[in-house]
Amino acid sequence: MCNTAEVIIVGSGVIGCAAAYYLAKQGVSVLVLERDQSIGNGGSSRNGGGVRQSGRDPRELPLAMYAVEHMWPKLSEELEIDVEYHKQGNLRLGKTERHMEILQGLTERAAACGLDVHMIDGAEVRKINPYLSDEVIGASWCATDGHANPLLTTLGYYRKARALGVRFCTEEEVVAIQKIRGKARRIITAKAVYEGETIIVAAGYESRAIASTVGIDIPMRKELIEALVTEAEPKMFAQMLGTADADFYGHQTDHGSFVFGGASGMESVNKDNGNMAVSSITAPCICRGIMKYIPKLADAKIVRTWAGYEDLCIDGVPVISSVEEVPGLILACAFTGHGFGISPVVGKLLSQMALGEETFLDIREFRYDRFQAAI
Amino acid sequence: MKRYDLIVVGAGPSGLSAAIEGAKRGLQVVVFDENEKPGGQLFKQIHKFFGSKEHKAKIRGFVIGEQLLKEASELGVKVVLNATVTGLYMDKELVVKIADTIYHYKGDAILIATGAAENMVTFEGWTLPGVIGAGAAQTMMNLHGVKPGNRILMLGSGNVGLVVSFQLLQCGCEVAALVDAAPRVGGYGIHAAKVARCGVPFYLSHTIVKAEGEECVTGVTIAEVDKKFQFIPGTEKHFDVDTICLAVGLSPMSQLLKIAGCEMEDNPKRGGQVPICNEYGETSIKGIFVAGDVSGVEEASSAMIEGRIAGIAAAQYLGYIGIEELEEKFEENKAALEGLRQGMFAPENRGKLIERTEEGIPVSMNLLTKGYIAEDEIERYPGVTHRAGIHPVMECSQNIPCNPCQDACPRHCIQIGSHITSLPVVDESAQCVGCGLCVAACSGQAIFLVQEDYEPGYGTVTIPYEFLPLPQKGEKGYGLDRSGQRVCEAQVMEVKTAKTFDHTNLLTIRVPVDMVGKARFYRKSC
Amino acid sequence: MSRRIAEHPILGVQEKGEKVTFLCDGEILEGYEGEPIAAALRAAGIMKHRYTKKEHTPRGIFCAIGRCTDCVMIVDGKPNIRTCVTPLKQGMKVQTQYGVSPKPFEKQ
Amino acid sequence: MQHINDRAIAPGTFIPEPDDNRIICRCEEVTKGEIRRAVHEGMYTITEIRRYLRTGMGLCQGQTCARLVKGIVAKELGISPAELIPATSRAPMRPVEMKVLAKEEGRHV
Repeated sequence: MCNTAEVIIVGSGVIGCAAAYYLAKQGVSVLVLERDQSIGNGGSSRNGGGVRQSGRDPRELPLAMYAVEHMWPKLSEELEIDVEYHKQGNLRLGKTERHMEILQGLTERAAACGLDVHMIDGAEVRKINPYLSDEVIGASWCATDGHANPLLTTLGYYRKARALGVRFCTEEEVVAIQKIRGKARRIITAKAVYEGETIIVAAGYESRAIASTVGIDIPMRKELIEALVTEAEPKMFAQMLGTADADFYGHQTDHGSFVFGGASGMESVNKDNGNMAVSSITAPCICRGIMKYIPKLADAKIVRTWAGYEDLCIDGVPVISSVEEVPGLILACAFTGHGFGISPVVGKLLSQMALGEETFLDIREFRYDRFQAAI
Repeated sequence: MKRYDLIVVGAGPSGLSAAIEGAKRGLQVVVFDENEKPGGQLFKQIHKFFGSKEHKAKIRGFVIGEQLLKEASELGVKVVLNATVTGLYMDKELVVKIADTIYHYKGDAILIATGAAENMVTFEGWTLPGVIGAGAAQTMMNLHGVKPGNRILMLGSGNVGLVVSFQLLQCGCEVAALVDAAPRVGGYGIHAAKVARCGVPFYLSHTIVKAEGEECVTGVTIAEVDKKFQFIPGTEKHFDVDTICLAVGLSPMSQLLKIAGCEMEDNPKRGGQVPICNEYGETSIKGIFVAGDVSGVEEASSAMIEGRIAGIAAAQYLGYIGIEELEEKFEENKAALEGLRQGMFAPENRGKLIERTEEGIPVSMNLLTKGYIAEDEIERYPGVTHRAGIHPVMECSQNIPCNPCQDACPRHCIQIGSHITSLPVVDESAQCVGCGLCVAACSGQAIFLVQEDYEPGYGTVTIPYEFLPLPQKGEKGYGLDRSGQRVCEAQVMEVKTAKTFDHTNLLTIRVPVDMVGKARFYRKSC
Repeated sequence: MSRRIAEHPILGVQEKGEKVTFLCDGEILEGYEGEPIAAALRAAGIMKHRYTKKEHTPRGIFCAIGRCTDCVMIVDGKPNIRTCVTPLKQGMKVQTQYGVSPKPFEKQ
Repeated sequence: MQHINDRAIAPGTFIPEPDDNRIICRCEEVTKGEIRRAVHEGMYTITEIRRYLRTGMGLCQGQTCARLVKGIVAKELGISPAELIPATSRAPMRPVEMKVLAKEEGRHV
C-alpha cells in the first residue's frame, strides 16, 4: 500500500475528519493517521454537543456564526447522516446577581460582534423552558444556538471522507515529523513512514509533542473533564443549556437521554490511570448542580459517565494556522473545549489552507506565533 | 474515608470463601452484594454438589451458601446486601449504592467476585415475552417460588441447561424438549439421565428456528442443523410451549475490573473478557484480586477454592501472614482445585469427544445424543452388576470428580479408590443391607437398589425421588425406563424419607422381574 | 395465583411477606410484599411489561436479575423501573410502558 | 488475522441476509443488518459501531448484546472475535437516579 498522499492529517477527530472530507471533495488525495484504534476517540466523542455562538471569545465568534448560518443547517444532507442538529437556542442561566453580571458582560461583547443574543428574566426563561427551577433569575438567550450529535458528526465526516477515497490508518502513533529539503514532508510513526506535500496536525493536546519535533511549541495544557448521560426520558426541551457558573451544560438528545457535562472544581489537578478514568466525586457534583436548575430530573437515571481531555490554549482560543517557518505544516489544535461547534468551518478553512487558497474567513487571530510574554 | 483491609464485591461462593479466609487471619472484611439475598448462584442451586468432602460434595448449593454465610458472620465479616458497587476508582476506592445514597469506601485490598452473566443466542422472535434466560427461570422458581412457565422448551444441554430442566420438572413445570445445536450433550451424563428418565426428549444437533406468538410465546419451531450449524430443510419440529429457556453458556462479568484499569484479555477458554492474574488471583493492579467465574467460568466448587486462595493471598499482601503460610495453603488448595479439574469434563477436554473412559470402557453414545444409556450399553459399566439379594446398581458411566457414594455405604460395598474420577465398582465380598444411603448420597441420582428375587416373578427397584406429591405406599402406577417410556406396571412398596437423605426420598417399586434392569422412574397413572 | 409453587420438594414452603394488593394497568392484583414486582406479575399470568420505542414490540422478563432491563415498567409514575429487582409494596401502581410513556403509542 | 487498521481495506460488498432485520441490541433495537452495514460503511471497532448505532448504549449498557455484536462485526471483517476490543465499561454499573448519585456519604471519616 502506498504511503504517500498530497495531504496527511494527523488525528481523526472531528476537525481532522472534516478537513479530510472537504479536501477529498476537491479531489485531493488524503491520508489520515490516528493513534487510537477507533476514529475520533478523543474530545470529538466525549463533548457535550453544543453548537453555540453565545459565550464565545469575540475572536472565535465569526467562525461560529459562519458555521451556524451556512454549514450546520445543511450538514445532515451533505453527510447523508442525521447529525441531530437542532437550532433551538441556548439558555445560559444565572441564579445570582453576580451570575447576571457575568452573563451581561458576555452578552454585550457578543452583541457588539453582531450576534442576536440578549438578556431575559426568570419568567421569560421559564416560558422558554418550563422545567427550570425558580432559583433561575435570568439568562442570556441566543435563539440561533443549538446542539448536534458529536459522535454522528465525527463518524459522518469519516464515513463520507472514506467513501471519497480518503485512507484512514488507525493505531498509527506519530513519533515525529521530518523536514525534507526545507519542507515538512515525512511522518514517522511507530510502524511506518509516510510522506505528504502538506501535513495538518489536528491531534488535540498531543499536537504539542508532534509539533515540537519540528521545533514549534503551542502554549497549551490538558485537563481531564467529565460528562454523563441519562436513560431516555420523555421529550422535555430542545434548548442547549449552560450556566454562568459553568457548573453544568448539556441538552436532551433525539434519543431522549440527557447529556450533561460539568465540573467538580478539581479538574486542573485531576489524575488519570492512563485510561481517561473518571473520578468518584465529579458525577455526583454534576448531578447536584443539575438538580438545582432542573428539579424534575432528580429521578432520571444516570447510565454512563466518562472523561475526556480538553486541550486548553493559554489565551482561550485555538491555533488554526499555517507555519511559515516550517513550510507544509498546518496546525489545528488547542480548541479549548469549543472545537465541536466550529468543526465544519475549521475543516473547510483547513482544506483551503492546505490547497494554498486564500481563506474565506480571516484567521489571523489564530496564528501559532501570537503568544507574547506578559511584560 | 472509611477503609477496610479487604472489600469483597459479590457474596457468592468465591466472595464469601475469600472473606472467611481473610477474616480468619485477622483482616477487617466487608462484602457488598447487589442482591437481596446472599450466596450468588448458590441460592438457586438446589441440587447436591459433586466432588469429595473437601469440595462440600453431596451438600445442596443453597445449603453451602447458608454455611458459608454463617461462617463468615461468625468471623465478623460484614455482609451488606442490596448494595450495588457502581464503580471502582483509582486508589482502590469503591462507590456503593445502598438505598437512596452512594457511599465511598476504600480497601487496602479488593476482591472482585462478581461472577458471570448468561450468554444469549438470537433467533426469530427471541425478544418475545416468554423467552428467558435459564438463570431467570432459576431465580423465579427457586428464589421467588413462581413457575416461570407451564410448558417449557430448554435450549442448551450443558450442566446449566440440564440442571435447570430438572429443577423445572421438580417445581411442576412440563419440559417439552431439551435442544442443543451441538451434536452431543455438553453437561454431565448423570444430569442428562435424570431429565431423560422423566420423559423429556433430547434433540441434539437441533436449534431453534423461531419463537412463535404475536404478544408472547405460544410455540416454538426447532430444526436439525448440519455440521456447519445450518438448518436442514424439512427437519422442522413444532412444540406448543409458553416459555423458551436459554442456557447457552456464561461470560465473566468483568466490567468493574476494566473500569479500574486492570489488564484484560479475551480468553475463549475462560469464557470471554477476563483480567490477567497470577496464580493467587491478583490482577495487574497490586492488591486487586479476582476469584470465581469473573476470572474464568467454571463451577461453584472451584469458585470456592479460588476464593479461599485469593483471601489468603490478600492476608499475605497486607502483612497479616507470612509468605510461608500462603505458599503452604496455596499448595493444599491447588491440589483440591486440581481434583476438581480432572476427568472427562476437565477444562482441557471442553468440546472434545471422549470415546472411552479412563478404565477403557466405551462411552455411551446414546447418553451423549439422547440423554440416557441404552439397554445394550448399560451392562458395560462396573457399577452395574447382578447378584442375589438386594444390591446397588450404579449407572455412573463418565469419569467425573465425585466420590460421596464410597463414603456413604456403611458396609463398604462401593469403591472408587484414591482416584476421584474413577467409576464406582461394587465390592462383591461386602454385603449390601439395602439401607439406601448410597442412593440418597449420589449427587447424580445414578444409584438404584435392585432386588431381582423379591418374590416369584417380581423384583424391586429403589429409586431416588425428589418430586411432590410423594407417592403413597401401596399406590399403583407405572415404571418408566431410562428414556422415560412407560414399560410396566409398578406398585410402591416403600417410601423412605430421612434427614440424612436430605430431601432425596427413596421410592421402592415392585416391577416384573424382567423390568428390574429397565425401570428407573415411577409415575402414578394419570 | 396459579403459577405459585405451593410446596417445593427441596425448598419446602417458601417464606413470603404479607399478602398485598397492587394495581396493574388499573386491574387489582395480589402479590406478596417484598417479592419482586415481576414475580407477582408472572404469578398472575402477566407476560408483557412494555412495548419498545422503535418497533413497538412487546417485552417481558428476560434475565430476572436486574441486568438486561427488559422488564422495565412505569411504577408509581416513574418509567424504566426494573420490575425484577424492585420489591412489591401494598398499593403500588404498575403500568405497561410504551417507549418511556404510560400512554399507548396512538395516544402519544 | 490482525485487527484491521487500514480502513481502505474493505470487507467486500454488503450482501443482504434473510435475518438482517433481527434485533441484536434489545435495548436500543439495533438489527443485525444495521450492524453489518455499519461495518461496510467503515465502522471497524466495537466502539465505532456503538457510537454509530447506539448498540450497548441503552439502559442495560450492553450486558446482553456485547458478545453478539462482537460476533457479527468479527464475522463481517473476517477476523476472530477475540481480536476485537470490547467497548469501554463505564460507571455506574447499574442505572442510578440522579438524586441518589447526588447524595454522597463517607467521603470523610
